[in-house]
Formats: sequence, C-alpha cells, structure tokens
Amino acid sequence: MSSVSTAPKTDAPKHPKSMLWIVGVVLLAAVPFAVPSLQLLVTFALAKGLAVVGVTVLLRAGQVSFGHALFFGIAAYACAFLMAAIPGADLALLLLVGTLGALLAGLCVGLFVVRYRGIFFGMLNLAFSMIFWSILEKFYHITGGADGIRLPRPTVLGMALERGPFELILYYLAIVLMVVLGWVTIRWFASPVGQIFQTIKTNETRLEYLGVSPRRALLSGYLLSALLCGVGGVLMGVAQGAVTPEYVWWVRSAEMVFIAVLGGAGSVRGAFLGALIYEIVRTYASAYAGDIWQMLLGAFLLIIILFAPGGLIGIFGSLAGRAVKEDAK
Amino acid sequence: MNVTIFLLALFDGVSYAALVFIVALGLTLIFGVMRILNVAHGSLYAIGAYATVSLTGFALSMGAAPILAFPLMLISAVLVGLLIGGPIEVLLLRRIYNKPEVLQLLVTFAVFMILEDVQRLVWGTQPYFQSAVLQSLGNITVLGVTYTVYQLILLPLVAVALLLGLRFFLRHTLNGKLILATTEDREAAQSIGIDADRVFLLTFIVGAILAGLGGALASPTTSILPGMGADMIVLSFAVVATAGLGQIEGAALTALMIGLGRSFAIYFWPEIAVLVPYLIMVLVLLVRPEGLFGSPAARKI
Amino acid sequence: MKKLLLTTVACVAMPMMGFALDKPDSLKVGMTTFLTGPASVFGVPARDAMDILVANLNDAGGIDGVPVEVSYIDEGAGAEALSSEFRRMVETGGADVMFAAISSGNCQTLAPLAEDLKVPNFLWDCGTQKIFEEHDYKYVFRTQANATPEMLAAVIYLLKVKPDFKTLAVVNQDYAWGRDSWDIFSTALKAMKPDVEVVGEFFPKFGAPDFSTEISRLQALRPDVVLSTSWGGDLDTFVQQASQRGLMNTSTFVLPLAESSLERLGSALPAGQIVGARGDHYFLHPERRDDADFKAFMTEYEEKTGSVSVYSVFHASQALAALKAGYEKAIADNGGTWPDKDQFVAAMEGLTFQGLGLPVTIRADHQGIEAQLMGTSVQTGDYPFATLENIMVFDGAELTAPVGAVSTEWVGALDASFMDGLSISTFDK
Amino acid sequence: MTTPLLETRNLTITFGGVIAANDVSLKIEAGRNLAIIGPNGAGKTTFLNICTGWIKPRKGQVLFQGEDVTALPPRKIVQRGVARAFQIPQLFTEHTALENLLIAAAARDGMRNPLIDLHDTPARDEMLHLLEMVNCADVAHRLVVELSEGQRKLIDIAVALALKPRLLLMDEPTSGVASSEKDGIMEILITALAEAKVTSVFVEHDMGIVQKYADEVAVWNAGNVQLRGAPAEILEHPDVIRDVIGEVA
Repeated sequence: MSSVSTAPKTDAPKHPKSMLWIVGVVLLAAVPFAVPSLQLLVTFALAKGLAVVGVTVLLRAGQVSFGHALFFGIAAYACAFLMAAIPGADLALLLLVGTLGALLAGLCVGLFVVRYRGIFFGMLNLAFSMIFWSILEKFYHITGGADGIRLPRPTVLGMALERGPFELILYYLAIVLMVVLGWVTIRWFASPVGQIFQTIKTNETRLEYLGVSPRRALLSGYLLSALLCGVGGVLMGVAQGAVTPEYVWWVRSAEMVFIAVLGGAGSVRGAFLGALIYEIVRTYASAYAGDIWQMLLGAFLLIIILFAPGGLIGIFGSLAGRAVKEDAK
Repeated sequence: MNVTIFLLALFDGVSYAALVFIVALGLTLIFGVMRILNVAHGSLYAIGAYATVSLTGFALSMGAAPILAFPLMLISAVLVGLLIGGPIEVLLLRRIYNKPEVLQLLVTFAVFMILEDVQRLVWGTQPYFQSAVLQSLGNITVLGVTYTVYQLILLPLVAVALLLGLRFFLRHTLNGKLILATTEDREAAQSIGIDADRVFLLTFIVGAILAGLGGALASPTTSILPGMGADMIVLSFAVVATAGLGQIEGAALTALMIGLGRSFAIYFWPEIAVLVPYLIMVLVLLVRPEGLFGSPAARKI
Repeated sequence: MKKLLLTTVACVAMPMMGFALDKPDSLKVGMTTFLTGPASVFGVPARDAMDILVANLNDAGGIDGVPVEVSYIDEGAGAEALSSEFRRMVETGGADVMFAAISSGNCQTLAPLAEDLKVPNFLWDCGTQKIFEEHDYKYVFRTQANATPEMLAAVIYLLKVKPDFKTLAVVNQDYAWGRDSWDIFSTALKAMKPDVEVVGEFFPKFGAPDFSTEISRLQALRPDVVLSTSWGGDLDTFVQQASQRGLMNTSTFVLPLAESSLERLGSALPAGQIVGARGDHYFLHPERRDDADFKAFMTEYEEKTGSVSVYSVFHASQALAALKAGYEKAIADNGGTWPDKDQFVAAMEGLTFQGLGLPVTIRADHQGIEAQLMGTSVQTGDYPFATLENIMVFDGAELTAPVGAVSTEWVGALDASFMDGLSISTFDK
Repeated sequence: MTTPLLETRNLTITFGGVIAANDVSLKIEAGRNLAIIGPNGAGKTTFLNICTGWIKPRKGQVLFQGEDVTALPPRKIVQRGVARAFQIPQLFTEHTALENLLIAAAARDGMRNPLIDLHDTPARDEMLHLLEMVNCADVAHRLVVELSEGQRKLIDIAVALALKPRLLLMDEPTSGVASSEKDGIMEILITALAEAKVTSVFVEHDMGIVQKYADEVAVWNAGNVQLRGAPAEILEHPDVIRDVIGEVA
C-alpha cells in the first residue's frame, strides 16, 4: 500500500501535503486495531465516498445530478438479486456484476440525460431515480417493496467467512478501492479525455468546433460517475447486508451532492474526507442529539457554503499551511 | 370505458391537481424570478399546515365557529411567508445570488433539513388532524359517490382564483410589474432603477405564502406529520420541471395532467399510480427539454 | 502484508470471552426505537414508557440489586447509522442486551448482526413472522407476538361478529407489513370462509397524504368490509377521510392496528368498526385494568406524557419484564450468582414473564406467545375518543403457527371448524 | 477544373422576416485568403455559421471538397478539415493558454488513454511552437481569462490552427483589438497561415487590413455576395465605397 501515492502528477515537486494524504490512508488502515468501533462506520463512509466521487466527477463538468443514488441502488440491487439466484456467490463476482449493472444503467440513462444541462440535467436524473424508486417500492413480490431484500454474506475468493473477518476484509477492500479508484479518477481528470470532459463547464461551443461531441464527452464522465456510484453501492449493500429502496430515494442523491460540496466541490480527496466527517457527525449526532441531528447537519452545510466555499478540503488545505488549488490541474 | 368511472376519476384528479398546483405555483414563481429551486418549499408547506392546525385548534377550543378556519389558513400562510420566508431570503439567499446554481440549491436543502427538525421540536412527532372546517362545508353526492364539498368544489375554485389572482398581480399591479420586469432581464431592470433586492424579497415572500397556503388548504384533508414536506417537494418539482421552469399557467395544466394521470391509474392500474408523475416528467422532458411551456434558451456565438 | 491481515482476522474473529461473573455495576441495555419519522408515533411513547418503567424498576432495587441503564438509538436516522450505532453500543458501549427493533426491515438486518456479535437481542416490537420461520437464532428472542396471531385474531373476530358478509376490499400501506399482513389475512379468510369475494386491493404508498381517490373507488365498489392494517398518520388520514365521506356508514372497517390511533382519531372513528391492538394491548384491558401495577403505570404514564398508552408501550414493558425475568431465572439456575451471557440466553427459552398485558411465554423457536385482544369501537362519552366494546381476548398459543411451520402454509390449511375449538374470553367492554 | 475547397449552392435562410442569406452560391479555392466585407447585419457571420453546420439553411447546400456537408453537425465538418475562429474568442476559461491548445490537439489526435497526463501528450512541443508562432509563448501557463483581448483572439485562432485544418474561417480576427496591435496580429496570422498552408476566409471591417492581407475580397450585402475580386479593384468600386466603406467610416 505504501507504494501508492495519490498525489497529482504535476510539474511541481511533491510537497509535504501529499505525504499527509499517505499518512491519512495509513491511519485509516489502522482503524480496525486502534478504534474497532469505527470500522463499520468508516466502511459505510468510504462506500458513500466512492459514490460522492461519482457526483464530484460531474461537478467538474459543471453538472449536478440529483439522481445519482440510482446507480448506487442499481448496483446494490443487482448484488441482492445475484445472491438470491446464486446463493454463496463470491464477493468478486458481486463487485463485477454490481458495477456492470451500474455502468449499463449509466449508459441507458446517460444517453438521454447528456442532452441536457444545468437544472434540467439535475431534474431529469432525479426523475429517473424516482422512477426506479417507485418500481422498487411497487413491485413488492420481486423487489421486496419498501423493506428491500436481504443480501447475505458472499464468500471471499471461495472462502465462507464469519462476520468479523469478512467485515475486516471488506474494510480493507474499501480502502484499496478508495486509493485505486481515487487515483484513477485524479489521473482521469488530468488526462486528455478528462480535460475535454471538464471543458463542458466552460465552453461547449469551442468543444463542438474542436470536432468533439460534447454529449459524448459528457457521457464518458457520466459512465465513470455511474461506475463509481456502482462500486460504492456494492460495498454499501454488502456491508449493510440488506438493500432497500431508500438507497435510491432523492434525499440520498441530495446527500451525495451535499457531501461533495461539504468536502470541497470537485475534489476527489475532499469527497472521501467529506464522507468520513459527514458519517461521523451524522452517527454521533443521531446518537447524542437524536432530535436535532438533521438540524446540526443543515447548519454545518450552511456554514461551509457561506464561510468556507472551498469545503473541508479548503479548510484542511489552509490548516496544512497552504492555500490549496488541489488536484484540479 | 364506463362513463361513470371516467367522471369519478376526473373529479378525483381535479381535486388532487388543485392542491398540487397551489404548492407548485409558489415554487415556479420563485424559480422564474430568482432562478433558485427552493427545496425548503416543502418545509414551508408543512409548516403552513402545522400552523393552521394549531391556530384552528386554539380557535375551536375558544368556541369559535369552524368556518373561522378559512381566515386562519390565510393568516398561517402569511405568517409562514413573513416570519420564515422573509428571513430565509434576507439572511441566506441574498448572500448567494452570485454563487453557482448547485450551491443555491444546497443552501435551500440545508434550510429544509433545519426546518424539518424545527417542526419536530415545535409540534412533536404525533400526527395532527383538524378537519372541522372541511366538515362544516358538508358533503355532496355525485353518481352515488360522496365527496366533500371542500375537496370537490372549494379547492379547485381556490386554485383557479390563485392562478387568476397571480396573473392579475403580475400584470396589473406595480409590484407585479416590477417582478415581471426583473424576471425578463435582471440587468436591464436594475439599470432602470428597480431595486432587485426588494423584488426578490417580495417574490420569495409571495412564494413562501403560497407554499404555506398549500399546506393550510391541505391540512383539513390529511394527517399533519413529520416528513410530509419531503414528498410534496418532489411532486411539485416534477410539476414545475414538466411545465417549464417559471411557467405559471403551464404549472396549472401540468398539475392537472399529473392529477388526472394519477387518479386514472388508481382506477385502472393502482400499482403504477406512484410512477405516474415521474413518467410524465421524463416523457415530456425527453421530447421537450425546456418543459411543455418553456422556451429554449438561444445560443449566441 | 497478507499474513498480517490473516492474523488480524483471527484476532477479531475470536469470540469475546465473558469472565466477569461478579455482579456488574449496572446492566446496560441498548434500545432501538423511532424517535424521528412516521413510526415515531410508536417509538416515542415506547421510549417514554421505558424511562418510567426503568426508573420504577431501579427504585425497587433493579434486577438482583443491579440497576438497569437504557440508552436509545434512533431507527429513523437511517439503516447505516442504525447498524453502526448498534455495533458501537455492543462492542464498545458495553451493552449487555439489545432491544431491537420496531421496523420489520430493521429486525431483519439487526437479527443476524446480533447473532454474529453474540449479543442477546429482543425483537421487541416488529411484526414480521418470517424471522424465526426462515432462520434459527441463538441470541435473538421475540418478547411479543408476530403478524400471524395478530391477523388470525382479526379474521376470527370479524367472522364471529359479522358472519355473513360477502365482499371485502383492502387498503394497506405499501411495504412489507402491509403486504405480509394482507397475505396472512387473505389466506386465513379464504381458508375459513371461501365464499368471500375480494373486490379491491389497494396499496397506496407508505406515508400517502391523501386517499380521496381510493375512497371514491371504494364507494363505487361498495364492499361489505374494508380492511386496513395501516397505522400512524396513514391510518388517521384514511379513517378521517373515509368517515368524512360516509364510507364507514356503508362498509364495516377492520383495523387491526387502530388501538394506537384511538386517542388521535377522537370522534372521527364512528361506532361499530373492528379494532385490534397487535396483542392484548389496551389501556382499559378488561383483565388487567383493576390490577394495582397496571393502574399505577397508566396513571403515571398519562401524567407524564398527556396521552393514554398505546401498544408499543406494552411491548416496551414486555421487553423489560423479559429481561428481569430472564436474569432472575438465570441467577436461580446459576446458584444465586450473576450469570454470564450464555446462561442468560439459556434461561430465556421457555421463560414466562408479564409486562402490562397478560403473561407472555418464549417458545422453543424463541417466538413469544402473546394473547390477542380485539374489540368494536364505541363512542361512550367517557373519553373524548372511541373506546372498545364487545372485547374478545384470544389465547395466543392457539393462533400462532406451530414451531417449524411456515405461517402462510399453516394458515392456508385451516378451515371453518378452527374457530370452534378456540378458547376466547369475551367482555362487554 | 479542380474542385473548390468550399462551395455553397443557393444558400437561403431568413430570421424572422430578415433575409440573412439569399441564394448564395460561392466557391472558395484553396490557397488564397478571402476577406468578406459588408455592412453590419448583412449576414456575414450567419454565412460562417451555415458553412460550419451551426445553422441549417432553409434551402441550398454546402460542399466541402466536393462532399455535401449541409446536414452535418459542426463537429463532423470540423473533422473534415474546417476550423473556425470567433468574433468573441471561444476558449476554455478555466484552462491556461497552452492547455487550450493541448486540448485541441488531443481532440484532433483522438487521445483516449485515460491515464496519461494532458501535459505529457506528444503534441506538447508542437503546441508550444504554435504558441510561439502566434507570439504568445510567454503567457503559455496563464489562465486565458487573465489575458488581453488581443491575446485571447490569437489563442482562439491558434486553437483553430492546432486542428491542422485545410480551411480556417475567422470572424473579425482584429475586432476588439487596439488599432496599434492590429497590424502586428495580422502579420503573425498571415505568416502562420502560410506556414501551415491553410486557406482562410475572414470577415473584416477594417479596410486597411483587407487591402494589405487579403488575396481576394467578397462584398456582402443584403444576404448575398454583390461583388468579388482583387482588393485593389474592389475597394475602389463606387458601390462599395457608398455601401460598405462609407458606413464603416
């Protein structure tokens, strides 16, 4: 794990900040031993974080989806159906099938929504996710309705494990996926395809006059975002042991956008940082301030937007002693 | 198709559409003028309902006639607009007009979260039900089916009155004309000396009052309980987006479409009733990206 | 790295050993309940009741001198927060016993989790009968009935008081409870009275704010009986709207969960509708209302909360009573010393305990056997809301599917004669 | 007779009753710089829009190298070798000058590798050279929003050149540029075009520029080409002096 650096490839020399991130990942890796009670919470946070990275990808093109929980949910349901069809299926297979399911859904929905921008892009995504939500709720005999379906523990590379070791493996899998997919996404942002994708935010006319189809460029990012949400959904479903239509509910999609902005809009690391802090605040707030946890989160978000527009990653950056431009360019 | 059933479904659809329209009206007005999609609209709707129930309950316990609930509805709605809508605009939205759309939307989402808990702290979690006013208007039997006068006749009338009233307000009063001018071209309006801040505040308060009024009018027909705002907001989003953002008359027609679609679904295929609004929205937006009545923004190079 | 990983796996996998057989300073209980969301109509009263009951228990010396401490987890905060908080409470919060949960969905998620964490868990309020019919658990117990006896009691009561109805329509919430309860109800009805025609099945979405269209449809269909197992705001809205529009004059309503809405519905629930209570839970329980403990609690609860008790209050009392009885039995079995976890679990099987209702017994499959109470609404004027008359209290053991049986199959194999052999106590009010 | 590089046949389009193009038939031969002049609102920009597929004509065809491209979207026409520079520079405002060019080169080369850095693409040197050619090497690493209008116009043209087009359509390359800089920009531009062997069509209002840099001039008025010929001859024409130059002056 130490060989992996999440630092962006730039002409600038590596500064201590990228070391900080490595330290962060190592600290996360130590959680199961240091603070075992946080283990499951961090697994959930990383699963959500992956989905938030998906939303972040689209933010880079200036687009906001209020329905990306759709892909999160589709992947999770794909896993649940697979487990029902093949009891004792392997985690690797679940990951593959769930992600493919999300990708496929991303392609189908993406082909339509890439024609829209701004508020309509957001609303249309919302509509698709709500359609899927209604279907999950309504077709009770197939989908288990509002209570969803159980997702029994899969085997891991052929081994049937107890909950303890299984969750530990899941935890490290989540960390590996965070590092690998986070790194890939950061690289993708810097790559020609990713850069072309990001120009949708600033000038589609020029893009068209470069001989590039803006819709196809947007679709490429849309697929990546669906994939990331899918991986997150698989992790969440498997860690949770059950999938419910709540996975797809609009509040869940809004929560992803919420975390993306909280973490620092457009930042991959911010997405994970935001997800971790969000999950911790949410869990402890609901435990110790059961009546007002939503209010606390709402106030937290307002403060971030009004007073720290760079998000947590911006705050973190200034704390680390520098103004951070971050993995942008 | 059986004519009786067709008519019954029509009645049900119209009375449902009336309520949805009243809520969507405020949402689309705010969007049209301020370009902000206000998620907290759902909370204002819920608070309007709670306030009405509390005020009516108090009035009834003082021995007032149930019919007095009507002015109380209006009072609740205005209170919601002034005491909650006003501060939201002045303290929060005013700071973010130059920020990206996403952030504006998220600010209203944060307000939504806060107001959800506020409702719970003030009114608790037990459902409220206060239908004295609805009962005082009595029932009407049509084709062997009993409807309440309130739902079958009053709500659609109020919806039409609001539609006409808002049109009149926008086109024939000074404040309304200022709002329209600002909607059409913000810079131009400011350059001829219109105080955009004042117009925005006015718009947001009117929009919030409409949300509150929607809740107030809904209150005699339904249980008032936590979470009622979250459902309403998605539904009115669907209406507003389908109609075309900022389209007031369009919202009326779309609400009617969605209301009728839903009631016919309940009569003939109840399982898909929940899907109907979103299906209509997706189908319309696929064919007309700018909504049924919206006009496409021209690209100039 | 891999080796390190495996070692860790082994460490974590090692079962936690209980050595502390000395009396603990306190017995820690974690209880999941809805403090937010629609189901807080049950969750909040249950929490309020639990606070009162625990305070009273500790004033009386706790369990064998050990005071009980309850902390609460909000089921309304979402599934992730719930399961991570559940674990936190067990793994680092030192919870000895968990009470989870209200929602059937949460029970289905948390039961296997509790089993894996090896923490005794009481399914204190959820209704799904599937948990013990589809899985075996060592650490999970249900301190109340499940959907099968609840629905059977409703069917039998209906057949007893209105034997000659012909048509029925159902309006249930669209989620597992609404669907599963209809499965059991309709299966039982078809088995015991095959000539009934089901003229309409409606499953409006959970939390639907408006049933006007469904009510129009029902008025056109004119069924003799309308069943709704809905609860909370959904039930209130449905009953209010139906009563406003006169549907309750033409059809008899069967409302197996309406006991929890009686006070809120006030005068809106007309006389003559069939009301159930998910067990023998009724603040004027005919066999319990004159008992001192019952009367004292009801008075105290009403003073503290301003409302009368609903069934979730009874369920909370039963979970706490089971805890007390279980520990006392385990202590007795253990020669008077504090038991470890496994001894406690062993004592739970076959345990009989009494909360606010009639005594409940835990069966071999860990399912609780609880009496069922049904009645007919009446507006007497004694209270500003409907109370019950013509009450029947059913023996839970006769209505619960036998150990090992699947409810829907067992219910489907019944016939009209099943009703004759039941022991039912009847009360005028 | 060789096929013209670009040919339009009977192009006609109206906007709300105003005729922007009226039966325009025009041939553009390779290797020459054609200037289009004419009064404002005569339809010059519309003509460029139609030729690049941005607007579809009501009637008529556009042929590029003999192929009918009328129905194609702009990107397909661009892919065939037509590039466009704009009156208001169309750049990626959150990117640097060099990045704008690198993105253009990546689009041209169809770069698909998702893991290679944009700055590491093979076209980097070529694009740096192009920046030098348009005299903007010193601002290569500045965000384009921070640059002067003149620099942005040059980079807009450089982005178009980065595509290695056969034909470059420019809409008032020197508008919005201080008059002292105009000649400098045009010098750079014409040299760069010659170096890259690109045929150009440019809409221009400054008759001095037209006189100096165009090989041929077309006079546009009332939705069509009224006159066409060598600069010296056209700019002396009395109609042109009355209708076009008079207005500009």
